[in-house]
Amino acid sequence: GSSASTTDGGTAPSASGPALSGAVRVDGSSTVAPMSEIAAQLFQEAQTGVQVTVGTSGTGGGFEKFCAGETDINDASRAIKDEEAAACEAKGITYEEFTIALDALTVVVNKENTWAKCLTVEQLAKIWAPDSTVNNWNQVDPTFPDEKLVLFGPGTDSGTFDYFTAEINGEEGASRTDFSPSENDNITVQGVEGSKGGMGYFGFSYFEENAEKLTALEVDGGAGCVAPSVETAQDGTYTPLSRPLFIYPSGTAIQQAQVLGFVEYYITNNAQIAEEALFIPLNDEQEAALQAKFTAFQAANA
Amino acid sequence: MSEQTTRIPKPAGAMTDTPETPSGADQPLVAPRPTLSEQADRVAHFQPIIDVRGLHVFYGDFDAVRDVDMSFGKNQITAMIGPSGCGKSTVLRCFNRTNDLVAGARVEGKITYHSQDLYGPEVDPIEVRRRIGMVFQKPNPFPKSIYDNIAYGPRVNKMKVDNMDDLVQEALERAALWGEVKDQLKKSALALSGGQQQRLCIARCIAVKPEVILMDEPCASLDPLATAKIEDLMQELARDYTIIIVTHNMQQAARVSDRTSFFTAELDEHDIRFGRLIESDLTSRIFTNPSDQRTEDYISGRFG
Amino acid sequence: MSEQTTRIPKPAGAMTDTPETPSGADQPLVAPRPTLSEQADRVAHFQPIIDVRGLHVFYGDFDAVRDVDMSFGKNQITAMIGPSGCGKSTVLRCFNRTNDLVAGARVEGKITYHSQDLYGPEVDPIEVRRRIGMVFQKPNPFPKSIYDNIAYGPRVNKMKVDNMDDLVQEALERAALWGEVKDQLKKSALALSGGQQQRLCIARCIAVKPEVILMDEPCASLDPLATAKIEDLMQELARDYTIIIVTHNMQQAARVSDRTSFFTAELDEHDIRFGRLIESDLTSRIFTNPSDQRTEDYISGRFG
Amino acid sequence: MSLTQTPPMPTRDISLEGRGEPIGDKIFRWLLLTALLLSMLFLVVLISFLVIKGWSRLDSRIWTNMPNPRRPQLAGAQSAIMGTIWVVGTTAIISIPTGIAAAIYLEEYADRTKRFNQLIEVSIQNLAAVPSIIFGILGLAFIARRLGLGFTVITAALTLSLLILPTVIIATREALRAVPQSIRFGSLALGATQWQTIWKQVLPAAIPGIATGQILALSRAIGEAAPLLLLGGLTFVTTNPTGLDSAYTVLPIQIYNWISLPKEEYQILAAATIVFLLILLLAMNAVAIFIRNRYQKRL
Amino acid sequence: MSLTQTPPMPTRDISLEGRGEPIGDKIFRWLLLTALLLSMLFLVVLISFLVIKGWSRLDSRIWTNMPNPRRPQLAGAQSAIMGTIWVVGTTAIISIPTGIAAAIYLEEYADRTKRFNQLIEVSIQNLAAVPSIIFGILGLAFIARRLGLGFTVITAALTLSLLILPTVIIATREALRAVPQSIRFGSLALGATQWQTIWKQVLPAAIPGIATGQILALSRAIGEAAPLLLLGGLTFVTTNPTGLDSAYTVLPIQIYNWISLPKEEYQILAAATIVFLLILLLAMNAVAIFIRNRYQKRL
Ligand SMILES: Nc1ncnc2c1ncn2[C@@H]1O[C@H](COP(=O)(O)OP(=O)(O)OP(=O)(O)O)[C@@H](O)[C@H]1O
Ligand SMILES: Nc1ncnc2c1ncn2[C@@H]1O[C@H](COP(=O)(O)OP(=O)(O)OP(=O)(O)O)[C@@H](O)[C@H]1O
Ligand SMILES: [Mg+2]
Ligand SMILES: [Mg+2]
Repeated sequence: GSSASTTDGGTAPSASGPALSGAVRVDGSSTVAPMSEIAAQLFQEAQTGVQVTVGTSGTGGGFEKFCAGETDINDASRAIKDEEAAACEAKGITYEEFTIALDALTVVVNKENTWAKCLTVEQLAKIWAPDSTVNNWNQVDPTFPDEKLVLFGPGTDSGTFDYFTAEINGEEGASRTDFSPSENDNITVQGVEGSKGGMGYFGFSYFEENAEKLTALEVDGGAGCVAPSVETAQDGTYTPLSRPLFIYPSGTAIQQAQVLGFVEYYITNNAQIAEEALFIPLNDEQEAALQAKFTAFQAANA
Repeated sequence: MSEQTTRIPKPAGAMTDTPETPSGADQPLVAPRPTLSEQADRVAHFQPIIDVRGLHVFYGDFDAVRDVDMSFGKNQITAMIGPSGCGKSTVLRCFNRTNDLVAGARVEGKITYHSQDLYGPEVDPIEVRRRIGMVFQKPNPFPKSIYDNIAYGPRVNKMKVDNMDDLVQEALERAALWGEVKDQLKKSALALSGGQQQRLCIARCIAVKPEVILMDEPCASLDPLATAKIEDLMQELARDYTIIIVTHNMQQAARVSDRTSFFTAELDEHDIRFGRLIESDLTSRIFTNPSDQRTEDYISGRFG
Repeated sequence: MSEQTTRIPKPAGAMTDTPETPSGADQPLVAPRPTLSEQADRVAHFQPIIDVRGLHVFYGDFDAVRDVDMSFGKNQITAMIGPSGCGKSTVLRCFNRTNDLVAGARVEGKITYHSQDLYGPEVDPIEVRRRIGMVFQKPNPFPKSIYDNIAYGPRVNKMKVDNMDDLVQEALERAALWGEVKDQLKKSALALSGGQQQRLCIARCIAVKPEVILMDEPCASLDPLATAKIEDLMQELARDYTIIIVTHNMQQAARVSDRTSFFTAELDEHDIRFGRLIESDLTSRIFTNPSDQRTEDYISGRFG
Repeated sequence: MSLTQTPPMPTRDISLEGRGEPIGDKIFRWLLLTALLLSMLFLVVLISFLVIKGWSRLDSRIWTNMPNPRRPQLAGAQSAIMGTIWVVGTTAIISIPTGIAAAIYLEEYADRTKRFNQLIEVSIQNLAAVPSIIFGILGLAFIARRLGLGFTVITAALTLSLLILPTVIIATREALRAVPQSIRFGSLALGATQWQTIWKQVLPAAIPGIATGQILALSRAIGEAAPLLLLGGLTFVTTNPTGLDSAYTVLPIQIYNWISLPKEEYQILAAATIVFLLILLLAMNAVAIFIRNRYQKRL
Repeated sequence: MSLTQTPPMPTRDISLEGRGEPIGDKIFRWLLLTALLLSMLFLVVLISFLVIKGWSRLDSRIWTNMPNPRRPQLAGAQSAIMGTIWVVGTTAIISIPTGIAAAIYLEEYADRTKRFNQLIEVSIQNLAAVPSIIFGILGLAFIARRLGLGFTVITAALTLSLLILPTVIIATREALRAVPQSIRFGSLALGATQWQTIWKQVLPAAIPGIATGQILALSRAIGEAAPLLLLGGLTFVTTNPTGLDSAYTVLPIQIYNWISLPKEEYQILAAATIVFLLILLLAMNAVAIFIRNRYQKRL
């Protein structure tokens, strides 16, 4: 059966060049996977002879396979770690890091929460610290009403958790544990939606999809309150919670025409792909850097 | 041999042609039996305890036994005889509602016990089985110790028992098993031989003191000595209990029973074999002067 | 009755005291049997086919049957009698190595068949069972159709059979079951009555034409008519086959067998009951003039 | 108390109504029924919730369309369906014959008094208790990496086979043990070899039990997601497997993936796919029950 | 061919050596043994690999220390061990009595000719085939959310109970069915009520089979990771559960997490924890086997 249809929504930008064939194996972060899947689908519509597969072993699990030569491209929601880089080197796998989109980690509260509009990083840190005793909104700010604070968050395996804890609490993985964690961000959506004093955080796409159910808080990273949005993420004012998302193509794999074709397609069309996946496209500066980096990578692995 | 006392023959009219005594043996044969007057009494005072009218038993759609009318006398021993497959076991199972437990079996017609409909809506089958015990054709001891096999019935019936050990011993003695197992009451009943197992099942049944005891070929797996003991036991039990026994052994029927019912299997118009009752009468009459030719054929075909 | 012909009595010397004919019945009793001379022949020409020396059978550590010496004559019918639990089944199972299949059972001593050690290292138990068939105490039909129950043996033995239908019919006829099941050969054997099932098992055994047939109380669940047919069948089979039968029915032993072995159970010095052979002799002698007092006690205790 | 002296029942008390079913018994019977109905009810409510949620999306798109990350209304699970069929089919081909064979050996041939066989017996019992995720880890280390079979259908099938093998063996042995010993005796006494006895008597009689065991084991295999996540069970494949060395995904992983996407349409699609998966399992069971009845009728 | 005319065996051919075991039979027997040994071998190799890898780290730290994402040499699985005990213990308390009760009702009381009971019978068969991940999804929607029990021990236990209930019921029914009908008849004929018959005869005789079934079902529960991932069974919990409303993690999830961390020390720790988990399961099985033997001896 064929599902590839472009009758509604945007049309697929066509891939240039001759007809390709073969397999492209993508694995890694489940956060980035939706973009890779969209890229894969669009690319396959143009290059019907190529089979692109996308797995979601997680950023770390993906790197393990990537550095064993078992995949061609790794999706990552954080930069490669030293140990992972060492593993790749040991196997003679070369790679390049490409930032293909941005994400704005969004702190959300219930629609009925009329008191909290903006929190500082310090306030967030106080709430989420490993030894935190904050259980009521009025402990966050005495002007806030007496409302029980109910916390939701991502699973501790996720890149989102790592990034949030690193930026807010200053150490990766350092977080209080008495919140309702879930590997599935839809659960956090439902949780915050269902409790007046609820608070949670996740990637921007989940907020965009559920904007009518939840309120996103502004975050004050020291330079005033900034709401998460495409613009604030792109211009770098939504700090510290906007983050880059990466793909890591293998230098060896890129020598296969279909892998090169796919990466080229992915990078050329990154803005459309990011939008479709509800992520934030790169700003012009980042876009230019990306294209330049890709040209260099291509040349190095010709 | 020396322990055995003279066998008291059955009433003269009843048994004239049964070869109770082999021509060459001049020795008494079996253990003591009730006196002549006792047995004659039983025969004389027929007091119906179970009464069957228009009984049909179905297995699914198959009408296996058809239109049976018969009566069983209180404190009598009634034998049911007939060729294999004629439905003796099937009919017997109706009397304590064991057929309720056979998948697909259905009973039609009326069976009364002390004038109460055994299949009446208010009747509790548990109560029926408590009063009408059963010994099965294949020995079916519980996978427990010998002792627990016997003690089980009194326990579940919450009988008042002063000394369970005595009760167990008595039941085993009366089933002629005590001597063989008295030192191994804690042994599993499954380790006994087939014959020993069957005697255990009889002992188990006696231990709950039912009013009626149904026996489906209880001696089929017993040796002659044990059979003799069981037959004597039946005579003794007949003082207090009503006994209905299915047997293939016509000599046994003649020896132990007061009345005999003869069943046979016939073909109906659709060539389906079904069981039916031919006649019920005093054992003496069935074995000397049956009123039906088929009975005579069956009896004389082997009897002796 | 009219179909039945006169019963030919056993040789005069052998059977004088068996009450073959009830005093009151002036009718012939059973179906045709081999002629007098035939049976006398069998008795006269004792040609050992199975020979047992110093047999012990253990169940785990329990020495259940001890020091049995006996011989079985070719084309003879030998009966094994004795009280329940004396080890008749246990010994019988040794002859076709069925004890190999009983967990914990162990055979010591020597059993030869046509002078070959049945338990020799080169002997194939399959081959033994192919030649020495067995009918068990509890009917054990396969959960298949009646037809398939019979055809199973010939098929697994890869016997050359011209017409399996004929073979099935013949086996069923000879086991006196054909009339009852001829229209329902495809019916499950499990739906038969106990007696019908046992006759089916006999038919199944006959169908593979073994040289020796072991029967463990084969008639325990049969009615008298079927029993008579089986007994006649045994006489007929004795022309070609050797038959060893365990029975509780001493009349049956006296009627059908040429030789009889009497077993009993005794207590050893540790008060453990074990089975032993008391004597083996011509059936006529066992039943008239046994050489051992224990045999006489047992025989006279019931025989007649 | 003496059996001989006391008449068993006073003659006047001849009521058969007894005390009816004792009150304790009645309570227990109701407790049993309550347990049954409660558990059934709970399960039925849960399932019907899914059916209601997924009903509108339960159409041919599920099996004719491939996953579509852009347009949920065009998305389907064809590759996952075919992947499940390939993986579980291969698993069945590997594990059922092996498991039944091993069970027959243990039950019918092995001498249970021997240490070696007792050891194997205990091992199997214990292996049945090893969590599936551990099989995933082992499958990754050995089958995918050391044997070099990669993240393919055959790797998944071999791992799942090892996973369900103990269950298959145990269930088959139970079924074989339920065949009465007298049937084996009867067959052997007719001169049948042990193999003939097993093949023509024991196995046919045990088929219903064996079939039940296989259904349970295979349905476990179909539902396993955890080990396959480690073994390359992907979330986005738009081609069906073409051989044992193909990349694959399976239904539980596809469903799991959809469940965690932000768009509500994917939630509905997930519910519809669950219902489809349940129907698939139901059909499998129906086939097994049919086979079982056929065999039982032949008796 | 006639049975009467042909003597059964020519007298001269009296060799008992026969053809020995037919060559076909022999081959089959060897095939069976090979299947058994091969599958055992495979499994044993896999397990010993784990033991070798994890041996050096298999010490008291596993049960005295909490997870530590920064210092692998200080990390342990205490919270996961306690979480597993809490979750599976609660599951056992909920599902075993319920499952056995339902099975007894179905096997001993229900009239199998009634439509309603047939329906239940088929439903249970089918429910046993529902993948665990679907129970996770349902547990999330209903037990965690609608019943408001949150991501707690009790939610996990209820979900796992529903998950294993069909298995428990089916295994128990098989065990009950294996008890010969004649024992029930014997007991009822003595005037025992049905409940007495079940309680004093059928259940004791069925205990070995029931115990085997429970072991299999509970070991499945211990190994389940997929549904618990949805139900808040996460890896970074540094306190032990204190009640049914506590947060928790379980061993398979903890292991899964460590396996995917880049540092080699965590891989070794994972192997050690797997060995620990296997020892735990082994001990459970040993207890069950002990109970079984005790009951069988009482016969
Ligand atoms: N459970 C059953 N299901 C179906 N048919 C049955 C069942 N039990 C018995 N029958 C059939 O009912 C008829 C009577 O059987 P029954 O066992 O009552 O005979 P019987 O007189 O006791 O025979 P036997 O002397 O051999 O024990 C037979 O045709 C038998 O096949
Ligand atoms: N499988 C077995 N395991 C242990 N002991 C057994 C086994 N089979 C029989 N026995 C014992 O061996 C002895 C002989 O039993 P066997 O069944 O051979 O007696 P039998 O003479 O055939 O009795 P019956 O006439 O009652 O059939 C008995 O004490 C019995 O308890
Ligand atoms: Mg009967
Ligand atoms: Mg015997």
